[in-house]
Amino acid sequence: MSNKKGKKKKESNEEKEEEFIRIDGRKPDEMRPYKIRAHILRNADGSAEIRLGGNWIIAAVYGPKEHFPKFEISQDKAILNCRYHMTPYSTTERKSPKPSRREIELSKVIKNALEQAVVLEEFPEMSIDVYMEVAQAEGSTRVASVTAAAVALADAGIPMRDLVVGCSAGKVNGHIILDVGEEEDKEGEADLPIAIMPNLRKVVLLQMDGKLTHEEFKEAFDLALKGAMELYEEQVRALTTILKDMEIIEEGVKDEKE
Amino acid sequence: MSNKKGKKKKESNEEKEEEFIRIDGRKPDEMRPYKIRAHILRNADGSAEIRLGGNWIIAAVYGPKEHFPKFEISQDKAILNCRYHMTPYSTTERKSPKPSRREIELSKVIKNALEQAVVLEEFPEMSIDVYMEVAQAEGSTRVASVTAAAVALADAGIPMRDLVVGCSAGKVNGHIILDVGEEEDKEGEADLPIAIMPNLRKVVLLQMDGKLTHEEFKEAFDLALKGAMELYEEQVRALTTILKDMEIIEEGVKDEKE
Amino acid sequence: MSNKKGKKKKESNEEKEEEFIRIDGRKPDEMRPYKIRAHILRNADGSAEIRLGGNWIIAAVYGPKEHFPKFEISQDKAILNCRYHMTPYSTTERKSPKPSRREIELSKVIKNALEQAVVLEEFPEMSIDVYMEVAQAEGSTRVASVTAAAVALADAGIPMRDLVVGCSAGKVNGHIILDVGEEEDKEGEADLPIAIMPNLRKVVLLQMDGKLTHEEFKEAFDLALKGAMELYEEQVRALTTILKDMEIIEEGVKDEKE
Amino acid sequence: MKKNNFKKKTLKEILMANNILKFIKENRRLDGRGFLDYRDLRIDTGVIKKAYGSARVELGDTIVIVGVQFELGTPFPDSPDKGILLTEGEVLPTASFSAEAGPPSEEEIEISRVVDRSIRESEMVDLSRLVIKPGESVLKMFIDFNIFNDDGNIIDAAVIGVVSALLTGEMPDPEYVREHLEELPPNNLTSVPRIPIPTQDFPIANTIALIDNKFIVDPTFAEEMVSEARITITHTVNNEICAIQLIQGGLGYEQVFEVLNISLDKSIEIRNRIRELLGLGGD
Amino acid sequence: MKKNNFKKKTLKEILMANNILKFIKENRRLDGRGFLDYRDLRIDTGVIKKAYGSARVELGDTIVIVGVQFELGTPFPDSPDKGILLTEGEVLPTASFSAEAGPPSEEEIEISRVVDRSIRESEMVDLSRLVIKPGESVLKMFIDFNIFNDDGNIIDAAVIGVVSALLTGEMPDPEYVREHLEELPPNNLTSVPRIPIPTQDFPIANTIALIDNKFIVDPTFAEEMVSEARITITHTVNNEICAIQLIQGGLGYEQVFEVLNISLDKSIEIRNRIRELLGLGGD
Amino acid sequence: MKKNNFKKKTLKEILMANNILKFIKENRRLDGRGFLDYRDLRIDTGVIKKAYGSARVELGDTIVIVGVQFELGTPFPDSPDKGILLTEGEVLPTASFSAEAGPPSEEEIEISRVVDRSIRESEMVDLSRLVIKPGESVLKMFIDFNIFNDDGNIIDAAVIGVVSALLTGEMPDPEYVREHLEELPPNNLTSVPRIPIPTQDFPIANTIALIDNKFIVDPTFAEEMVSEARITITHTVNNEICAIQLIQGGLGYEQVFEVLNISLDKSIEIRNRIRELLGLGGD
Repeated sequence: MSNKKGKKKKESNEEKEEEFIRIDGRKPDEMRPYKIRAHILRNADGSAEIRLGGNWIIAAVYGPKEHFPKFEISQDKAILNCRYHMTPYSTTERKSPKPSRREIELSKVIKNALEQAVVLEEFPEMSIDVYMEVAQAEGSTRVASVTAAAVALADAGIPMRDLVVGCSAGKVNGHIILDVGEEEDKEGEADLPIAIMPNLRKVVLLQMDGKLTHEEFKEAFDLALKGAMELYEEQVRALTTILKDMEIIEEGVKDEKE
Repeated sequence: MSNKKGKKKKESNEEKEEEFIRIDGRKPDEMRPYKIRAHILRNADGSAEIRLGGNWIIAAVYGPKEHFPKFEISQDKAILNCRYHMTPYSTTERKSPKPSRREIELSKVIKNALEQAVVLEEFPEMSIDVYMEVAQAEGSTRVASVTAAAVALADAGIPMRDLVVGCSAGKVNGHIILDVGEEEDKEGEADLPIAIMPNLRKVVLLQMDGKLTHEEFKEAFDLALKGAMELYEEQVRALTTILKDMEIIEEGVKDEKE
Repeated sequence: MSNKKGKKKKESNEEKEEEFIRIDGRKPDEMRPYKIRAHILRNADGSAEIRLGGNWIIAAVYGPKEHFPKFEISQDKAILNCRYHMTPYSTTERKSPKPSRREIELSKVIKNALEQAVVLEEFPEMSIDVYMEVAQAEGSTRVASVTAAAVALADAGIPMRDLVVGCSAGKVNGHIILDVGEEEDKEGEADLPIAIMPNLRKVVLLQMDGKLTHEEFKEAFDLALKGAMELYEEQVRALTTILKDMEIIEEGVKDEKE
Repeated sequence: MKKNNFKKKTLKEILMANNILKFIKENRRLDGRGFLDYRDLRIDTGVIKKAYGSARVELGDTIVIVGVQFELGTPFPDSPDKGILLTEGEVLPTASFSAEAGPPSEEEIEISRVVDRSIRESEMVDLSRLVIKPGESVLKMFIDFNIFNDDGNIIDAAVIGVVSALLTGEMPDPEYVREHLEELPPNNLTSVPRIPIPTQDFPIANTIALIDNKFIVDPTFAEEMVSEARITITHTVNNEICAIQLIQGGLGYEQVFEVLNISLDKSIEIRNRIRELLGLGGD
Repeated sequence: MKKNNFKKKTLKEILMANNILKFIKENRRLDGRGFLDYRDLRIDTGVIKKAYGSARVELGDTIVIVGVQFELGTPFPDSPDKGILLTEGEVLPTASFSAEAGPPSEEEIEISRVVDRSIRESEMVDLSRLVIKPGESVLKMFIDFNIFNDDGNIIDAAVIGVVSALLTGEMPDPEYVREHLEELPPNNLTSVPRIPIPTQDFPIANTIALIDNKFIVDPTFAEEMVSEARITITHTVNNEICAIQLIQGGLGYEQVFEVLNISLDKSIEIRNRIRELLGLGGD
Repeated sequence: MKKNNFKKKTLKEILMANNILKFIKENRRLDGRGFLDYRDLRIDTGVIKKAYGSARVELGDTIVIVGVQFELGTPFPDSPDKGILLTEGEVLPTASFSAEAGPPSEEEIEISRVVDRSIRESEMVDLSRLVIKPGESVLKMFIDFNIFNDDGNIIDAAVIGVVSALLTGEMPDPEYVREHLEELPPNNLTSVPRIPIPTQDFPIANTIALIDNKFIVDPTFAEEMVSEARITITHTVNNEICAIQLIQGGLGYEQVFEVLNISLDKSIEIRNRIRELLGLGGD
């Protein structure tokens, strides 16, 4: 339905950015509303929840802990296990709870992203488990998941070189757009999910499908970076809130002791 | 087909128990014919067979024995493994030999029942395997299976606090009945399988589905207890027979030695 | 299509052997063209490739090497793992890459054949892996596979009591034939795959299906032996070639050193 | 984080378990509740916009999310005039240190089946209203529940979640589907107008644990770890029992009737609490 | 029970294995049989009332139960005018200390396939008589066998069980099914009148083991443990070979013919014994 | 063979890895190549006579075989006017000491999906030409690739193999199938006349590894073992990017553009090399 609108607007580069209105009413460089909350599950060593538009993802971290079975142990660093998983009701058509090939691939690229940040060398022979459960999916779940997972790791007190934060850009009706929604992913011409370590300025997750010229790629990449930096602020906010809560609790504990 | 008969007979509570005739001609509080034989398989450490109406179930016990893999070992008691399994030809429609969710659930509740009776503390770091194979199913297989399994455990010489014996009651056409048959399970209003430790007077398996008032439950529960006590006599008979056989053999051995 | 030709020729036993022409133009006792090459994969410890008519099979050997998991280890000899596997494009209809029951059975009988020849006692607590991948199948793949696997084992320098070489015979339109092709297997009356240790004169793989009289069996068995001895020459040729190559290389190394 | 903290959860649980026993012996509970008190209950419905019905339930620190979805299906041969109801649940690996990813464990299968029986046997959903064409085409209702945090008493929380999702949920109008079967895109019911799910009643499951020979309701994860027996009983609105599962341990004959009475009382209390929270009329 | 008894079965087997070798060297067998003697055979048919055909076979202490069942199915594209025959077997975990629950092992798959080939290649069942509508609808015959106790020579016992179940079994009348296809409840053939299974002949499988270079028939579990080679040969009623499987080890060229001759003799003997036990006319 | 040789491969690799680092620091590669040089490429097409298209590719010591097959299928509901394309790959256990038999590992799934995306997103195959009857019947194209020997850079080799198989392959004539659908034997298209696969363009994937902060193309197995990062970029004939996968490690922001430029150059070079080897007209 957005096609008609989009095609009409294909004009000069400057103009289009101003005028192109996306299927959900967003401007090309506009994120969907988002919110991150840390420390939302009582049992996990660390946890976080992200809402990004209709996406709702819950991440939990267990560990570091002894690794089983023994013969898989890594002598010089911890093993990081990652699972990206969609609940059956997260999609319009019911999803079987059994991991699909897509979920296995995404678990693997997310693991690589987080491995760059976590100081695994501090925990030889241990393992750290990171679980991301998609309660509702609405496009760009993998970058939202890695963003929540990084907050959960920090919440668990796991030493990290930097946070990891993800965002996507894409191309729809000839326009480069930020934070690709579900319809845009299906109907659009390209999808570019990235995740970065924002302070170390490193890309740790990078995928693309569709078609982009090198120029379009640059535009999309820069837009995704911008979006990631915006979400990074939200990560920091969520963690600061928790830290304050903890201080209050700790002070309470001190008061009690004295 | 039993419906017509059943509905006609729905009269006062006292009368109905007298007059209600079940689909297979039984009275409400009548068991199907049954027979238990112990020590029927040569290889197993203990074994037993039960026939209860058309049900035919064979149970075997292996152990106590070393448990593998090592990291699963329990330091303070033996692990009890239980498998309730239906053969492909046990049902009218062929059953895949792969365990169904139903079989997995029943294996679990049967394991819980037997764990209450077996003195697992005597065999730390060991495991005991109990296998129940349903050769033919005709309603109330789970309680028949646990009944056979207890005899097989005793036959294996495994120390037990008490035997375990199971029986079912149910509600068909408004009547509370003992020992629910296959048709009665399908057409009836409720099914109540139980297993008990008859001397310790403990319920160790208790499930229900369908609908029962609290009064009906009490009636059904008492009926099932009565049936279980009847089957317990048969368990004892089967084990005594074996014991006598063994004594004869042992005496034979002694004679030889002398 | 060969049926017409075949039926016409059903005459006296002597004549028929001379005159029966097979579906692919072969004489009854004629092998398809074949070629074995050893040492074709760089990474494997040993490898070989066989082409037999349209069959194309690649075998690789890894080991001897430490066996995992530890509790499966054999104290007195190496464990031989064998996998016979068909690639998805090896058959006219696409084959799922998941091992079928047929592939599991053939892996087992091939393992038994190779176990007779490999001196497993030299490598206690170790394992040796043999992989046979059918890139294209055209009848008699199991005997071609075991033939290639034996060359790969020799190429890996694994000590063997003898080579193992396989060949098939069969019955088509009443004629006993050598080296059964795909169409002949489907349309024919019997299939007899064998594998032997040619110097120790032992049969180590023997299967049959279809129908054969004892006389026909003898004829077919002798024919298969003849075929196997012919392929054995090719095995030796392939290994000698490699040996020569190695010597050249080793001399080269010596020259360099001096 | 210190290294001797690595197994902290497990240790914490063990320490807690000791306390629980001590407390129960003193007729107290660690969190201050009475033996027959439920923890705080919070229900949010409509939390999954993509589902036809959904709910998020917090029972103390136990968190469950439920989603209800519909597909077209073929009825079972022995019930051609009934829709299909499928209930599946998983304890997500986020839920506790002992929960694991992978195929469902026997405990998870048991939980799923007890929840399924509670809903099915109570006849809460009128499955005859899910039929498109008898014997040929029916609506298949998937109820999936996931435990995100397990602080005990999963089954009670899951049943609360499922009934809340069903009471507030919708389904594709079978009438409409029947009339437009040819035109509908294959296996896509999103364009079909929706009607409320035809519910008739709602069941309540109550789990009771036996610790030091005392009965407590709504056990926590730690209380479950030290319980000698645990049983779940489901009641209909008419105070009939529609499902029982002795989950762990054994009970004396008389104790069976004791737990039945406790659970009946509690089922009425919790049913009213749900009505209140969902803004439904009381009885 | 003493703790040093825990691995008793394994030890017993090892001790027995030593004895077997000693005995065989002295031209004896542990149970007193001659090298070419089968153990006692007992056949009960019709033991599973729910199956169309069934048998329970005891060959010494080896116990197998066989059930035959029918469903409607679609023929394979390359044989539109033939019914479908599926033979599957499992060694139940009750059978011996080494049998395991779980997906079939490679040994179990081999056994199933050898039994399947024995039945299939002998053309015992006339599959053309299982057709409802060529290319569209046929009867699918499931033959399932289970080993309840494994004291060796599973394949011979299983083939005896399968042929006994088939010879005494029934099947849904394909004629009737053809005429009432529309009215029949889906996948439910219980109401269909039955006719005998159309069998033409019956195969016999004979397993021969090589121990200390001597051939013995009908090996026990313990004899199998020490055998150098083991081979199964199946013969038709016309003394044709219809299946061979070298299960273990290797044979000299001449030994192949030796085992063929032994198995031919034994196939005639066992076939007659089955006829006798089933009350069929001898040849 | 000496016993200390048993883990020789692993040791060899480790030693090689050390050398690689040393060499790269000295701006050299162990096999003498420049940082931006591909290894020798050899392509044989039509190697699998049973397949509709096939190729065997050697890229240095990496060996891949690709087969393309067709079946009849039903289109996906959301694309009724498109044929189905399925790409699956496995690293066979023959390929290296670390490859394993069994279900595909997460690495194998990733490789398959990257190759699939390279082909799919480039729109190399005109899937609209695979339709028999829109919404009802289409050709299903299976592309299977297997790594027989893994000396690194599997993805580039696999994409070269797939495009070679597609460029030289055939498919059943959909027109003919449409007209003879009733007469065709079920699921057997062998009798159908063939036409070339309708390809429009062909993509090239280039994998670039980062070692000691230097970029190298076409990494060997040993180079992959020591690389800090590895990325695959696929370009269309119009120099558009159609797939990216950061397979391992991380890259600085500027490095992303560096690898994009390298891969564009290399894609043009390799595309021309393929055209040459397959005897197609250059651009």
